[in-house]
Amino acid sequence: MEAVQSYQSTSVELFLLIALLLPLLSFFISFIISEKYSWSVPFLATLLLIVSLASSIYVFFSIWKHEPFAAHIHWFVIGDFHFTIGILVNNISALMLIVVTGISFLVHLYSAGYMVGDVGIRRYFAMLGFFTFSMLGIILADNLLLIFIFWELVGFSSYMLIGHWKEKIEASTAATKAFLINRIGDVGFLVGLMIVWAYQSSFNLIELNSSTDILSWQTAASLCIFCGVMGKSTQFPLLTWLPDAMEGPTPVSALIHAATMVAAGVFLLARIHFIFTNQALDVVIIIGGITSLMGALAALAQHDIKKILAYSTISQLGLMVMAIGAGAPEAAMFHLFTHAFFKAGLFLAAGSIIHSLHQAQHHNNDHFDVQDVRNLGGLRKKLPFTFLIFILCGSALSGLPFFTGFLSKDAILTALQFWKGSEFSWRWFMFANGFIVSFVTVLYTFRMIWSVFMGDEKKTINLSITEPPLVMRAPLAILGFASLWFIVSINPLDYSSWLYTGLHAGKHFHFSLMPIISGLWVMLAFVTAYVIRNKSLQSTFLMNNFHLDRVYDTLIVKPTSQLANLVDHLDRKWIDGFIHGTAYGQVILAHFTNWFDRIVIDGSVDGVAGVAKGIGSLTRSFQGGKIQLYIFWAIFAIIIFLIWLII
Amino acid sequence: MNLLNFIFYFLESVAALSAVSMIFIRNVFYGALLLITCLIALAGLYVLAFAEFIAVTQILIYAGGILVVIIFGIMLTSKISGKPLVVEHANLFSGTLAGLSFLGLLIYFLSAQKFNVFSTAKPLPEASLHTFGIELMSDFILPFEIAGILLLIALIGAAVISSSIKSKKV
Amino acid sequence: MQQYLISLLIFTPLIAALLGIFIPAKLVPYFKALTLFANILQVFFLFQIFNSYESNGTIQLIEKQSWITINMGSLGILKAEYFVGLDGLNLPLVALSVVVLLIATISSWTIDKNVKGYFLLLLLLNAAIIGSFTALDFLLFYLFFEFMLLPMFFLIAMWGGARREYASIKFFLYTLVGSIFILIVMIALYLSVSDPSEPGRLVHSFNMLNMADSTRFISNTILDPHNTWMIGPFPARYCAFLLLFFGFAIKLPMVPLHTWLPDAHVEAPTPISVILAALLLKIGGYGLLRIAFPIFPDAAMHFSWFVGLMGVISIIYGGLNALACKDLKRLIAYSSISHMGFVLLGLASLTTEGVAGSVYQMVSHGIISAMLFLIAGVLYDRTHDRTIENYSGLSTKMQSYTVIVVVAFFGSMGLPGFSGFIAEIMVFLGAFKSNSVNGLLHESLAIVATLGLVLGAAYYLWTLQRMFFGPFHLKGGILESSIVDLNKREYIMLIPLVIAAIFFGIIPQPLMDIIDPFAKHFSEFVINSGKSLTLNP
Amino acid sequence: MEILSDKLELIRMSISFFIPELILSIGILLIILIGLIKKDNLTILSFFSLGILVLSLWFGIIQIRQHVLPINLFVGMIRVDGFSGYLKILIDIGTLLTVLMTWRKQREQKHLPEYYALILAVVLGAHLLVMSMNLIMVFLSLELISISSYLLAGFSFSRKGSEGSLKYFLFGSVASAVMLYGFSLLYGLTGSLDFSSFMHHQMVKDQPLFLIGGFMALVGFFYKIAAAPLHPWSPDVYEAAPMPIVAFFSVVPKLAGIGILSKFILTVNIMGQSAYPWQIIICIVAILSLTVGNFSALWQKNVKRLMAYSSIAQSGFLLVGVATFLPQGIHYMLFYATAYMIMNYLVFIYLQQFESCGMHEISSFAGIGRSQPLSSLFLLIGLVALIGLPPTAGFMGKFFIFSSLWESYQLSGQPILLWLFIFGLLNAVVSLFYYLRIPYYSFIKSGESNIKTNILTFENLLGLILVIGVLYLFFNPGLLMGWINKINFAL
Amino acid sequence: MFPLQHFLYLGALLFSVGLIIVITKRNAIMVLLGIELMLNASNVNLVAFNQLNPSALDGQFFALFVIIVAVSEAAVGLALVLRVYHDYKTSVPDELNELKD
Repeated sequence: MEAVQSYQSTSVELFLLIALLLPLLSFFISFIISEKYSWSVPFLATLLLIVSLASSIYVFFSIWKHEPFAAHIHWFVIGDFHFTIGILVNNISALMLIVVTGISFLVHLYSAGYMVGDVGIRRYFAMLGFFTFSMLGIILADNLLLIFIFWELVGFSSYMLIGHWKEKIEASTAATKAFLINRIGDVGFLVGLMIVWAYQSSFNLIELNSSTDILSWQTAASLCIFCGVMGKSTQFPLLTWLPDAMEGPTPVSALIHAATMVAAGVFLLARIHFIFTNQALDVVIIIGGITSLMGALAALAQHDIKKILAYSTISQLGLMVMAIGAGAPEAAMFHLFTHAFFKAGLFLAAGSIIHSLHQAQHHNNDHFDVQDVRNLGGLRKKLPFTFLIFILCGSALSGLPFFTGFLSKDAILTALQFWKGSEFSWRWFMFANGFIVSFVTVLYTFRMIWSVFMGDEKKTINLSITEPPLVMRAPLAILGFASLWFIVSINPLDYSSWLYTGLHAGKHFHFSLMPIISGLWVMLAFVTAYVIRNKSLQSTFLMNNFHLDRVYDTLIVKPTSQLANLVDHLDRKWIDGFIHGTAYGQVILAHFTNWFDRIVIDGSVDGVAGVAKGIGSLTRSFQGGKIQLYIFWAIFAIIIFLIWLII
Repeated sequence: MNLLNFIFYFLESVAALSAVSMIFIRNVFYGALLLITCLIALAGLYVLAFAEFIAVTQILIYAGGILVVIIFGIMLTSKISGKPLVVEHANLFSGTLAGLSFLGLLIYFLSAQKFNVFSTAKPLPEASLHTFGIELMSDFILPFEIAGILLLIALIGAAVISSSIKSKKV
Repeated sequence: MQQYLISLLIFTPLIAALLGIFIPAKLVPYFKALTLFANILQVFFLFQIFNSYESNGTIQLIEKQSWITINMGSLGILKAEYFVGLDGLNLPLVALSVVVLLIATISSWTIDKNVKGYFLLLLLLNAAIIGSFTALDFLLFYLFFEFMLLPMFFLIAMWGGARREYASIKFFLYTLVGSIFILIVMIALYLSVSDPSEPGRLVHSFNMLNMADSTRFISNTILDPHNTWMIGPFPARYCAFLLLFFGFAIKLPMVPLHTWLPDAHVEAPTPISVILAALLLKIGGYGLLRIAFPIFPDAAMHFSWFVGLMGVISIIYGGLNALACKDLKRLIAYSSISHMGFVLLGLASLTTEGVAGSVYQMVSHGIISAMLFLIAGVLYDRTHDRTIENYSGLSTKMQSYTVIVVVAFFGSMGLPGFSGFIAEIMVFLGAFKSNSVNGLLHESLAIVATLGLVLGAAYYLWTLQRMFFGPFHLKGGILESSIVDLNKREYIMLIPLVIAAIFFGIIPQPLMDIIDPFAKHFSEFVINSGKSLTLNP
Repeated sequence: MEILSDKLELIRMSISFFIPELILSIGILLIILIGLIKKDNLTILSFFSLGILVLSLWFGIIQIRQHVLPINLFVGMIRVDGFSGYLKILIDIGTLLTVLMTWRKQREQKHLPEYYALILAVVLGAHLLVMSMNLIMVFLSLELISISSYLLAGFSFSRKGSEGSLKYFLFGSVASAVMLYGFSLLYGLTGSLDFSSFMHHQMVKDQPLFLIGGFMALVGFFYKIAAAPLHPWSPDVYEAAPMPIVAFFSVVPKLAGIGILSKFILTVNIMGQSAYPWQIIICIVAILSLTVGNFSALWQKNVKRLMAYSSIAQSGFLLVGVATFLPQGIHYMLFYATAYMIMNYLVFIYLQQFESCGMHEISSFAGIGRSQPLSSLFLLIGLVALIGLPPTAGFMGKFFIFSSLWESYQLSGQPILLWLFIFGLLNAVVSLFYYLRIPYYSFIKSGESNIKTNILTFENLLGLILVIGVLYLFFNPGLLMGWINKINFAL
Repeated sequence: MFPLQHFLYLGALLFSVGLIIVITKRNAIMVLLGIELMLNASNVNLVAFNQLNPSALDGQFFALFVIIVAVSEAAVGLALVLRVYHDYKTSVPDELNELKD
């Protein structure tokens, strides 16, 4: 991070506060507004978000490539320590500010159409506003404690939004799972905070950054904080909640579970990159690598359109984390930026498919799972606009040249290339992993688009499907547009553009062959995908995929594993199983402690009572009503006394 | 002295034997008679211990008073039920254990004990009764009076207790 | 009035109770009004207290009247005083008490059985609670401390649920054992210290501040720190500290001395559960902070690892148990155990953050647990069933209620923005830092304790999921018509608590201002005098 | 015979310090006479015995106010001092309350004149016992108490009454025979019946027979205060006796016994120079009494038996005061004795009231908390005081006693004192179980009770006074302790 | 003067025998007799010990009062036995067990 100098800039401060607080205001308004006026909520919320977005843009332009902005106020004091609330805006956070408010605005707009008629619409928009606020909080906060606070709050809003359709049991289960797994990560984050506090007595990022020498606690602290990132950014092994989180409304998936919240982990890693030691970074990149590969492979085997996207998100996040681990936070942030748009676009487009199909189903009283790609096909005629967006964003995701994804992926691959060094080591696997992932990405993206839009119509053939309304199409259009290369770089083959230089002011690594190699690689993947498509049509695609996954599984995750299963299965059976297992274990343990409580502790209390009664029955057993025995016992006691006293 | 010694040991063994045999007899009436024997022997011992007044009182009150009452009691309590006067033993083991251990304990320590003689002055037999009277009315006036009240209370109490029997019978 | 504010606070309910005796039992509304009036008066006095209180780490608004003075001949003079005062430790707790008691009174509005007895006992309990928080004389404290038992016993036993008798006896038994432990130490203590108030004479006073001054111990008494009196193989001061610790830990309650709590909570009527959780448990923590630690700083330092360990065990164990609970109130009761473990952990760290977090946690838990029990009570009032499994999808029928439940649950699991978060994070920071600052607690304690957060999330979310989400249906013969949303009275009870929980979560400064001087002084005092006593025995 | 005339002069002078006892003696005679003459006028009898007790109390108070220094009376047979004077006052007050309790059901009490005469005889014996300085006097007054008590125990004139009476008699006789044997040994060893002179016989202090004699003598006192292991008579006797008598037994003979016990134990201890662990004996007996009393009471269903065990346990607490072997401990013991008397009578007054409604078993108390709230409340206060919870005199009493015990431990370092300390205090927890069973039934269990509610009864008035006493002694123990502290407890 | 110890042994014997009788005999009157024996044991002691200090008659007086007390006890005891006999038709102490725990 750059040397930071705080200065007073009232306008920046003002607009920052507007950008930050308007979503909160939206939360309150949506929450308070009465049932009768609930129709006004989408408008009000969207309006507020526009203003917020506008302020963000203003802030972005005042900050971008300028001095960072910092300000803080006292929060509370304990002993000699001051806890502060503060804002620190540098290039990274300014960029994120745009991403968050921008996508949030688009999602608000989209939701106005998507969620129309939902009974919980006020709650929905309230939580969207609250989420945006919390997310902005993470981005702007100048100290770790504050980041942690907002970190948890986004978890909370994510919980509320995943469980928005609370009558659906799957939704509430998924929400619980999401929050719990996040909490596990957050606990790690908390431990990290404790370590930082114990050794530095400060949470302020600027102060933490000011000590230059690498300290021993940093590895532990950074790894602990990375645990938080694992939870939020769905890194291995805490990645299972995200596919389930797709039970939430699709715009929510777009905003939270694709574009912003899950990327918050990556953002945090970039923001506190200075804490990470080399050892810690090694762990980070390994985790990232595993995650990206697993996500990509799992995505191949999915049938649910949203789950494919979810696994894809996991995979992409893994890539970003790898970039961080490779010491290139700027590459990670770059990919984060591009990914946010194209993935949000994909989700929203998927949402519009679902929306349209649902409406059509509603007309025809037909019921099948509209999210299952096996039920879909040939929709390109009925939903041409959506198809277009899918193509645009999907290409970006696949990393085809002339799309943003290509540039950002290049940046990451380049970073990996430099990071791996010239000597062969384990690092090379990571580098290879990057390529494999990008290869697989193409496969599943292509498969998804193909099976949804190409071929013949299947169950949808009798439905009269129409494109979604304008409020939904507009955001799609914007996002599709934002997937094109010129948004981030004029030169479609060179990522080091205005954005990248803003993220990283120093000298850029360049490996001039990389765009070409990666372009060719992607094309190869594309061809492969196309070839495999035929096989898939012959319904052996899935089986092939199984074999493929098995190979990767034996190569990377568990060489000794004889259980050849899908990564999907691996995911479910092992990790979910593990988490379930621990959950069951916990429940069993809980039951055990409960039993222990009742039997042993209560029992011992009752036992004490029993002993008391026992003593009582002993002492009263001399009280049988026979006077001569009384006398005998008394005399006996006297004799015992006397003998004891004298001897 | 020889004769006196003989009398002393004779009386002592009479007292001891009659007492011990009280344990073994099974007839209450005999028990009462044995007690009388024992008490009379004790009275004799008291004489030998220069306590003539106590000896006399012992014979008068115990032999003449208490035991008559007790015998009456025996008669009364056996008459109604018509049962023989046989007395069973209960708690034989525990009772014997308690008594014998007490006995052992006491004998052991009594024999080990050296008692101090506090004054060597011999009592004057002829003045004894006189002194007794005077002391009773001076030093021991309070116990004397209290003993009177005690007897009164016992009398009244016994009367009330037994009168209630009558009243119930009627 | 200024100098009698605390007395007014204590005696208002007593006077009200006295008046209440003469009101015929038939006039039911009068008792409610009387109690409410007393509570409102207390709130008024509380405001006055805040007006005249200055946060500077000293004890203020002191009232001191001689109470018992007995010449004990060669043993000196026994002197007990009516000695009350407020500092950063007990002012927040007193304020909490006044508010919670007011809410408990409102919550008691539905009591219809033997109203006179109920409200009179409630008033007595009120006075006893405020009294034990303000007393600075050990004997006075003990008086109030024990005086809480009987009203509480009867309130549980007469107005409680099905197994109320068992629960009340258990409550009484446990707490009495604890208070006997305290009594044992109290007797030993007052005979070991001398009060300088009357020079030239040996005065044994119960002044707690005096007891905390190690120079006041009479030389060669058993508890004299400069004397190494052993009881068996243990130093006498350690034994005394442990007795005090266990005495208060029962009240706290600490695992494994906690089993009275779930039973008492489950069986007690709602207002009583509220008081029990929000206030009575705090007296345990208060006792540790006020009595056990300052008076035996050397032993406190020696055993702080143990205290911390027990805190962590409570946190984890309570959480695990809550996970297995089928009864809503029982679940909340176990969560209380878990949360009170944080008090122990923070206290054991003896760092400013830890201690401040500890006190903050007491206040925060007071607010949140009151809310939780009121919530359980709301449901119980409607259906007379608290079995979690018998409900599903309540959120569709009781929307406002669900909102409050979500707020309370998330508040209780320590979500940022609620008071519990501030408290818990302070405790964690303090506990973790302890090793590097004073070497008392190992870092692993704090780390293990964080599992409590996960557990907390687990049981609350699971409960939410089971009871409030999913499709609406009921089991166990609950009538659907009984499921209605909150009424006005319930809003009045709940909303202030919600606001308080959020306010203290976002703006901790006002409360921290009061607590901080105390926490700083406390941790320094215990560490310094503990060290000096251990170094020169 | 100058010596004799001196003695007579002394005796004559003694009379003026003997007024309370004289009044009692004359009262006994007069009441028998009145009983003969006016058999049917029961109220006069009650009034008369009340009058006698009030007079005795009055003179007792005058005595204690006038004579601070101990005076030996009747040639050293008894001694008037503050300690005995104080106990005498307690005894008189206790008896007064007994008479008041009897008054309420005098119609049901047969043989009322004899009944009062016997009560007064017990009081006389108790007075003499606490003043005794001579083994003869101890024996006689103890027997006076005992024999009267045997008779009183049977005054319900029922089957159970006679059974209890006989059992009491048999047990008591054996105990007093053992005590007497102990006396005889002590006499033999010291050559003196005046037990305050024991401490001049330094040579006996380490002789085993002295220990045997002393302990056997103590047996008689333990029996009198119903301390374990000499307690088994008391539940049976209490169950059999009429309620006022039970109350009376649990206070008056006990106070007298503990009075003589504390005098006696300090003399056999010979100012701490005795080679034998007298302190430990008392401690063990205290522990035993607490255990037996409290734990056995857990099982009881009958109210009177419950109170019998309670009184055994309370003897244990009184013994704790003695076990300190400190003057202050004795003072605190007196305080506790006062508190004990008040709270015990408070309980018994109401037990009698409820007994007259046919409640003998604890379970029959169910529901009376509703029908008779005030009485139940007062009963509750009494029981709470017996447990020793604040804010009652019972707490203060225990608190003081255990304070002095701690001090004693601090001085001597005897571990048994510490055990007694902890064990004694924890016994309160056990006692909680059974003491609270009555209020538990009356308030918490619902039951049928169709007793009419009447607040303005004589019992409630009396109860109110005692409740005030119980509370006052908590809130201002200084007043009473001030009086007690003026007592110079020295032999 | 006869050996003091012999008196004392006799006293101890009487005491123990009295005790045995009290505990073992299943007849109230017999028990009473045992009690009398125990009292007399003390009397023997008292009289014997009085020989150690013949100038004072303390022991003898004590013995005298013991006899008086014994009389009262016997009277009361017999009255009680009669009463119990009347109520229970038995004079076996063991058979009186209406009063027990």
